[in-house]
Amino acid sequence: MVKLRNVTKVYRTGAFGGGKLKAVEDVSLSMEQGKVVSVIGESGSGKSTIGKMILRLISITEGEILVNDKDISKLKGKSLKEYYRTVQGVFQDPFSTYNPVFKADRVFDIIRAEYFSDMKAKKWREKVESSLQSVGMVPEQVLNKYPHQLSGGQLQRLLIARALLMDVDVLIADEIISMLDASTRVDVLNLLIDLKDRGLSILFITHDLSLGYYISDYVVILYRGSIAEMGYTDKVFYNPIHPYTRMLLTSVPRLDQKWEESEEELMETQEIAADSLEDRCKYYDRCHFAAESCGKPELKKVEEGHYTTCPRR
Amino acid sequence: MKKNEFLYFALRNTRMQIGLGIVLFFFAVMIIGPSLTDYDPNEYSGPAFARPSEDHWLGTTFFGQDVFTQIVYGLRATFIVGAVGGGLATLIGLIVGFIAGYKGGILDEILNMLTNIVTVIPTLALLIIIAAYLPYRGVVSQSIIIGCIAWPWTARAVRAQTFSLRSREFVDLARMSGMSSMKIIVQEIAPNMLSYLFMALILQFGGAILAAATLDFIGLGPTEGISLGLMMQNAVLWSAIPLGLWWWALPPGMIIAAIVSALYFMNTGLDEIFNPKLREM
Amino acid sequence: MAVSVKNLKIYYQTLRGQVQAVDNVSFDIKDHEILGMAGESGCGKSTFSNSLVLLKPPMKFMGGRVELDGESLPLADFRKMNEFRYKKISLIPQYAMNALNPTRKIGRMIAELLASRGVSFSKISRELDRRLKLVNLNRSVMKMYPFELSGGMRQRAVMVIATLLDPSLLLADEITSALDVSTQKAVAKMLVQFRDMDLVKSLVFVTHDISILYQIADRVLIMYAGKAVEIAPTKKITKEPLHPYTRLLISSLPDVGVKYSERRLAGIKGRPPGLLNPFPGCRFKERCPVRFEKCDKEPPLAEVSENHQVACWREVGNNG
Amino acid sequence: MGRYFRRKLLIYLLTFFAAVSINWMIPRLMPGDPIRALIGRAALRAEAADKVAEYFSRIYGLDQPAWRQYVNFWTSLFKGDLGISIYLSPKPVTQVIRDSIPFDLGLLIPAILCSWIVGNKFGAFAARRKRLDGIVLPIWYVFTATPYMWLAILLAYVFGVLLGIFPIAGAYSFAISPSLSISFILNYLKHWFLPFLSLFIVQLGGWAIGMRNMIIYELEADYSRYMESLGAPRKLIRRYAFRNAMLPQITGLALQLGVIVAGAVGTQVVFSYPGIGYLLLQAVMYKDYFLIQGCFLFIVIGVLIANFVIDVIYVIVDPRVRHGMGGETA
Amino acid sequence: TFTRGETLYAGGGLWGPPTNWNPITPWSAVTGTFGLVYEPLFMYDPLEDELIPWLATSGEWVDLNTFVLEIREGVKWTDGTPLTAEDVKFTFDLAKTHPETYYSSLWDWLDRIEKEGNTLKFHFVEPLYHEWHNNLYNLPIIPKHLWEGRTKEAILTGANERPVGSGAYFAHSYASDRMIYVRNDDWWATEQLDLVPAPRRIVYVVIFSNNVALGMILQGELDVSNFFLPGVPTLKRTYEDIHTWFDDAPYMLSDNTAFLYMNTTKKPMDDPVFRRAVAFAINSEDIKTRVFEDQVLVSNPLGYLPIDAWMQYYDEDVVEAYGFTYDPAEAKKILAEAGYRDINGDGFVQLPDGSPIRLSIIVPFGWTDWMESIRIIASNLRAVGINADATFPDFGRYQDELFDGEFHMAINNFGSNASNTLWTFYDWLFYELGERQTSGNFGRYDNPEIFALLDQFNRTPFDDHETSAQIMSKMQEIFLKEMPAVPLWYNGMWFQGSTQVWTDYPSEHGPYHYPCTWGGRWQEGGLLMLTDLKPRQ
Ligand SMILES: Nc1ncnc2c1ncn2[C@@H]1O[C@H](COP(=O)(O)OP(=O)(O)OP(=O)(O)O)[C@@H](O)[C@H]1O
Ligand SMILES: Nc1ncnc2c1ncn2[C@@H]1O[C@H](COP(=O)(O)OP(=O)(O)OP(=O)(O)O)[C@@H](O)[C@H]1O
Ligand SMILES: [Mg+2]
Ligand SMILES: [Mg+2]
Repeated sequence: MVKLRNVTKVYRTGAFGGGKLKAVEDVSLSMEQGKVVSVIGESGSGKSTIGKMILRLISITEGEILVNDKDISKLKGKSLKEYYRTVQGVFQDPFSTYNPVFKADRVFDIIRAEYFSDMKAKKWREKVESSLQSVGMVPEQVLNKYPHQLSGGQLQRLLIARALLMDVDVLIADEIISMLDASTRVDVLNLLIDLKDRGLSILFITHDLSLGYYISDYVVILYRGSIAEMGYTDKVFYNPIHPYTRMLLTSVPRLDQKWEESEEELMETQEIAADSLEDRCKYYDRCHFAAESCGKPELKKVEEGHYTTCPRR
Repeated sequence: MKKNEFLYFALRNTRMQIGLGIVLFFFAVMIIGPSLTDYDPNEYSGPAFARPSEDHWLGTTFFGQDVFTQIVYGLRATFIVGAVGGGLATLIGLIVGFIAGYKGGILDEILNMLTNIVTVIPTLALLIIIAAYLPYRGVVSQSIIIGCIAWPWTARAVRAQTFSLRSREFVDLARMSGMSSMKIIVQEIAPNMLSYLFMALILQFGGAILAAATLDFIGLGPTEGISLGLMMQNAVLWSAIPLGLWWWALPPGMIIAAIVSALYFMNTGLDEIFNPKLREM
Repeated sequence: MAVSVKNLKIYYQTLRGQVQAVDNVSFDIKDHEILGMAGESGCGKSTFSNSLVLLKPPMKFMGGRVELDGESLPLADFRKMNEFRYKKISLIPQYAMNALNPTRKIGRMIAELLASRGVSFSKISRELDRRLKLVNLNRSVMKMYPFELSGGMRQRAVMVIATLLDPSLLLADEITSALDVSTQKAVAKMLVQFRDMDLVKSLVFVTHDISILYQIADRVLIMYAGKAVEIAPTKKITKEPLHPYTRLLISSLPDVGVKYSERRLAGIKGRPPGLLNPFPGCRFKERCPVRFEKCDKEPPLAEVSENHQVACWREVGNNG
Repeated sequence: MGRYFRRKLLIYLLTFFAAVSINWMIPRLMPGDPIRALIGRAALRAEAADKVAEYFSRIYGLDQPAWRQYVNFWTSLFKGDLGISIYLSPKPVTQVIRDSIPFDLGLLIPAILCSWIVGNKFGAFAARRKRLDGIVLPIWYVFTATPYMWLAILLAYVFGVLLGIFPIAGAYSFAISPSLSISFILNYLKHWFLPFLSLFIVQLGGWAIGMRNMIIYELEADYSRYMESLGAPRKLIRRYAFRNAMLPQITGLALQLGVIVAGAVGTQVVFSYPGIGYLLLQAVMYKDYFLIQGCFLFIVIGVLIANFVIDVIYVIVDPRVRHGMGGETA
Repeated sequence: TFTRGETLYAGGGLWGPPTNWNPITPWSAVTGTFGLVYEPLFMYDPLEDELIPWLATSGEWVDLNTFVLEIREGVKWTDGTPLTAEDVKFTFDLAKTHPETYYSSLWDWLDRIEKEGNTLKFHFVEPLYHEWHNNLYNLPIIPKHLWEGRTKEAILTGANERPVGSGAYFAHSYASDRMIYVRNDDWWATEQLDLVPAPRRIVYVVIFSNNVALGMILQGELDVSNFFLPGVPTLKRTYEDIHTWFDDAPYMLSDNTAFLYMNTTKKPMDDPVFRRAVAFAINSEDIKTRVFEDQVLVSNPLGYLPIDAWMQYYDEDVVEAYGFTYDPAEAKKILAEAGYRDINGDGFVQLPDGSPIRLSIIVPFGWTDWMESIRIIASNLRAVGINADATFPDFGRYQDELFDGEFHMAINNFGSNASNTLWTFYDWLFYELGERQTSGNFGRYDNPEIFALLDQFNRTPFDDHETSAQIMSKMQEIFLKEMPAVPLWYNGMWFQGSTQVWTDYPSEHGPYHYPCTWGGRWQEGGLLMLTDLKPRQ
């Protein structure tokens, strides 16, 4: 469905636009129908950037993204609009995804104005209601309200309902639950699972490993814009290879195990400018096992459906 | 509910009340004024420099025109200049600012360039040129010129605001909904800056009035009709102050000052209305 | 006893009425203790922590008492409170990422802040170095502007600043929520270290993430809709929660190793009530799976076992 | 860095070129004939006037086709020659500007700077002090909202004619010649004061309002709140807020200083004060192409420099901009 | 500091920074360049209609084609060189070598100049007497020894900073807002004519607005003002220090006539009957009182200034027969008889063919007295059924409309100044038609007869009063019958003196000198006024 081939994104930074920041570097991955792919990484690792590139919200510096075998960077005008029929996204902050001056259901109205302008009002209403019901909401409770009158979970579900109004095949879910309460986030997660069962492909972006594990079929661990490890969820979680993955796993706060009891210690160092690591493993400066021999690693297959860049076994 | 809240705060705010009150008062004078006077603004309706009296509420000019009548009609020019000039300046500023801020890149640079160029275009010369192509200079053409000249600072401000708004997620959402840039600007970004736009409009309104007064004063006012600025200019040219015709020399300036400061006053009240953080109970 | 809060009531004055954000909350914090405070968004956690340092409109002090080391805090008196602020009570705010003046270098800001509080920067300079090291920051951050640091670094810088004068009570408000797991862990552990080194006497750690509390807190206070509903030592509350809300909350937490296909988590139906004129009685009653008639009256926060207080009629009833 | 400056430089050059060209064109679109306007001032006999007009058109190159005049304009501009003023014939434009601009600068720079400094201080002071904000500040709004010339005339009449405290015309007494003596300087200052005061009063309010609004905004920012939570005294918080609120005001100041070469027409008319502003107005009235071009050249340069200075100042003063992210949309 | 009692402050003739002292470019030259620094052959006194021998001691026609000029001896340029006939000849010859000089058309009818010692003989091809006599007091004589080496550019466009003249004052110094002249104590006229200008120093100030001028007069900081200042009559009642020529209305001498030009190439102004109707419709009396507070006089029907040089030709009979007065009823009658009737009932008359009339009257915007005046005129015209509006284009556009003949009606006075011959007046009023009318006859009145008469007048010997009068009577008749332009009122020789420091200003009670300090006109009395002044005790 969605294929990323050696995708790189470079941002220009600084007042003079002279600085360059490689937010995503040489990322290749693919998503299949009816599967959830989790992209996991710390803040700034380029997760959102990948999502936004797929959604054509920012340009791709290098490489290409294929959706249904079409290069999306070539889409323009009409074809771009058609593209959005099949690919949609939901973002982290439900409150800022809604225009605060309008009622929340305006997000539906826009869809109607843009895609279904010839549909009869009544038919449209039915469509909206059925879509709302499919995300488990009672239309009367949520329609005609301002965003601040709804909970974050409700808002996120509205956004998903909005995506469902179109014939979406691919949903980019960028940290859609990190701003939600523990109790509400479960509802949204479960909704995603239902959607997946209906055949949607979902790119689930998160920094929370337990959530990633809970929902996904496939995980991608991102570190400083590059893939550190990826593979089928069980394989990665039960057989983590990359030191970074392992460190992440031990950092997860658990209700059954204290941190002290877990093995690997976190190593914190000054963040070094990415450039100085130009031909090194990006994790070099934080890695317990860093050795002079650590050069620029490549993604290698560990076992069937499990890849990592760390040669350490 | 949100709107009501806005109105509620607007009407509850003392600054707003005072400012709006003053502006509305003069607006009312402009509307009903003509029915209160029997004279034409430029007609010699009485003896020359008569003090205020029953016949002439604000006395007469050097030539015997009724000052009150001139003010009533002059107010019209003032409001037109404010509305047309200020409105136009805000509008152009918005368009340029929105496009520059939303599109960014090279378009931004070009518009920025345009903004700079306009800053240095001589208003005076432009007025004279326009005067040459229009049969005569009226209040409206004057307002249009003011509008075409005064927009840069609004554009700059709007650009900065748009810049910060365009990276908000609802804009991304709109783009994912297939909306065109134009629609996004008008329907998504602009409504979020309403308070800001309203302030810009108020300031431009006042600014246009003052600009017109200055132009009138240095002899580039409308060549037809009457305006408060022209009244001031006439009063000065005919030495109203040394001759002691205070009833002719003072009111036009005072009225302009009153209207414009009322607008400024509203502006300072506005931030309390729009910025919930400042609402103190 | 380091801190005791009694019947604290903090409301927000709004146009439409008073928002009862912290309503009649009482609890103690012992010396050398980390008290975790958890609850859903909007239940009044920040209101509580902010009210102890900066109580200004629209926040309104409606009653109650807060004692710190035996001294009663003049919460409503902005001026008098200044003696306590920073020196005795200090806050790491929820908005820590934006809490530093963007146009001042951090070191300079600290120097100016300290000077204004009558503390000499040079005297404290060595201590500062030590603490920076403690939170794994290089001294060079003192010469940087806040935005030059990553979110996590900023948060740690604020941690250092907030604790520089060794306050008796440190309030840490949601400082880990926006961080990824590795940073979260680092930050949380540092706080513990602060307490262990006696840099702060007591600590209130506010979050909505109980799993972190499990890692670091000694006791946990669960808030719901402006009320304290349950307080107990961490182990107890995570293993044997009594209040139905606590129970549901804990059960809705996913865990590594739990997959939807194995165990489908369930959330809590409904939303917390609005705090503007909330309905009488137990505030959880609408969402509560075990509600009964008695819930129409407000349940007191009662000690059901040693060190374990719950505000639920079912539990209270069980005992008494 | 290099890329940024190259791009900026290109943009500035383009702006310069376009603005100067437009300003070259504008006076030529005006009705009327500059030479006729010039010799019209002497009641010449008819044939004489025709003859002279023809000669002067030739001298000024106005008999040539427009494109040639345009080319001539740029070529002489590169030689630093702005031509000869028509209205003030035969004074070279550069000299006209050099002779009058000191008066403008002497008046405007202090007026703008003082009003800016005092206005900002005052605005910052008034923000959050209900009394000041509600009562004293509005007085300054009223001044700012007053048509400038009208106010200036009242000032001139009251202090000059009625009270006779200050002179009402000229840059220094008509009874003395300039010298570097104390008495001359005092005399100069005495003449300078009313024009200065009028400009000062009128501009002050604008700065104050801007500052007030900005400060209120800054005082509500998270960092202010946190400082307050740490018990920092108001003074310090205010100082921080002031500094941050200052940035937009700096932009305003730079832009104001950028157009300073346009002079202060109003002041000059009301106080018969020498300077470029009134000359420029006259130049426009008399269609003195060369003087207009010359003045606008400087105004354009001024504005461009101001913009450049803003760009640079922001980078220096506001660390956020220095390291800020360049945004992007696809 | 300048001693107040020795310094005269004057204003009204300087509107921008001084930049030019070249008498060959009188339009740019600072006022006083001609008059104070450079001097003419004769002075002219419009009040007495008298040429006063100045650099020339006499000038007369020895035959119909030869004019002889005696140049005064003992005159020195301020650099010490004597002023001789050679300098005078040089001044004339200059226009021959450089045909671009403003007085070069002289050489179209002047043949040569012969110099014999201090005598200059002018031989003419065809003498234009009136024009010649006008030139006698309008040409500044320049020093040959300083000018002959100059390039054409320098002569015709130079600034001539540091002018060396023969006059009563040196151009001492200047700044952007003032011009300072200092008395030449070596002036020839002191010795020869016993004339001493009282002020040791003249500070001519640049003032941009009436307000400032008035304020300075009231404060006693401006001694001589040639501004039009509204309110003078009122102020005269309260401030006794303000001096004017007449103690009462009209206060001011008349200096030029304001005409209402009508564009005779446009309907209905191409119809003399219509134009006459306009003349009857206008209430100049009203303008005089309302706009000028009686500081001016209403013009006679010919537009002749009340000066002897002109009034000697005023033909009472012609005026009696064909003249006009303010008479709206008559105007209506004339219109009606000529077929201008209100056919469509809009209250205004239409052309005989029924097409509507809509006229505009223009004056430059900002010329406030004229603006008020045409408002009155427009309402006068409307009162008799002519639909007319007052409009105020910018000066540039006003000029273009006038030059290109696009206007309907306009007020103008550019060439009606007092002079020693009516020829200047008519030359302006009936200037030959060309592509653009830049110098007069803006209404493009085309009448070969009147052009011929004017030429004939110019060729009539200056003292042949009888022939001249006949020609003038004919012109007057045509003018009144055809009414190509309507004379309205006389603009004043605006003059206010402040008696706080100086006294003995010219006035109706004497001394009789034309109190003019405008550029190029000091020789009409301004200079002599300076010799009358006395410091106030
Ligand atoms: N518009 C932009 N211009 C310049 N740099 C950017 C821009 N957007 C993001 N970045 C930078 O790119 C890097 C990756 O950002 P991205 O938002 O993809 O991270 P993320 O993994 O989503 O992090 P988070 O968990 O904080 O959302 C970061 O260093 C960020 O600062
Ligand atoms: N300035 C205010 N005016 C009115 N009501 C407020 C204000 N600030 C907060 N509230 C309300 O007070 C209640 C408690 O808010 P508080 O910020 O203390 O919650 P919280 O537990 O910290 O939530 P979160 O997890 O989102 O930080 C909420 O219902 C909120 O809507
Ligand atoms: Mg992200
Ligand atoms: Mg909070």
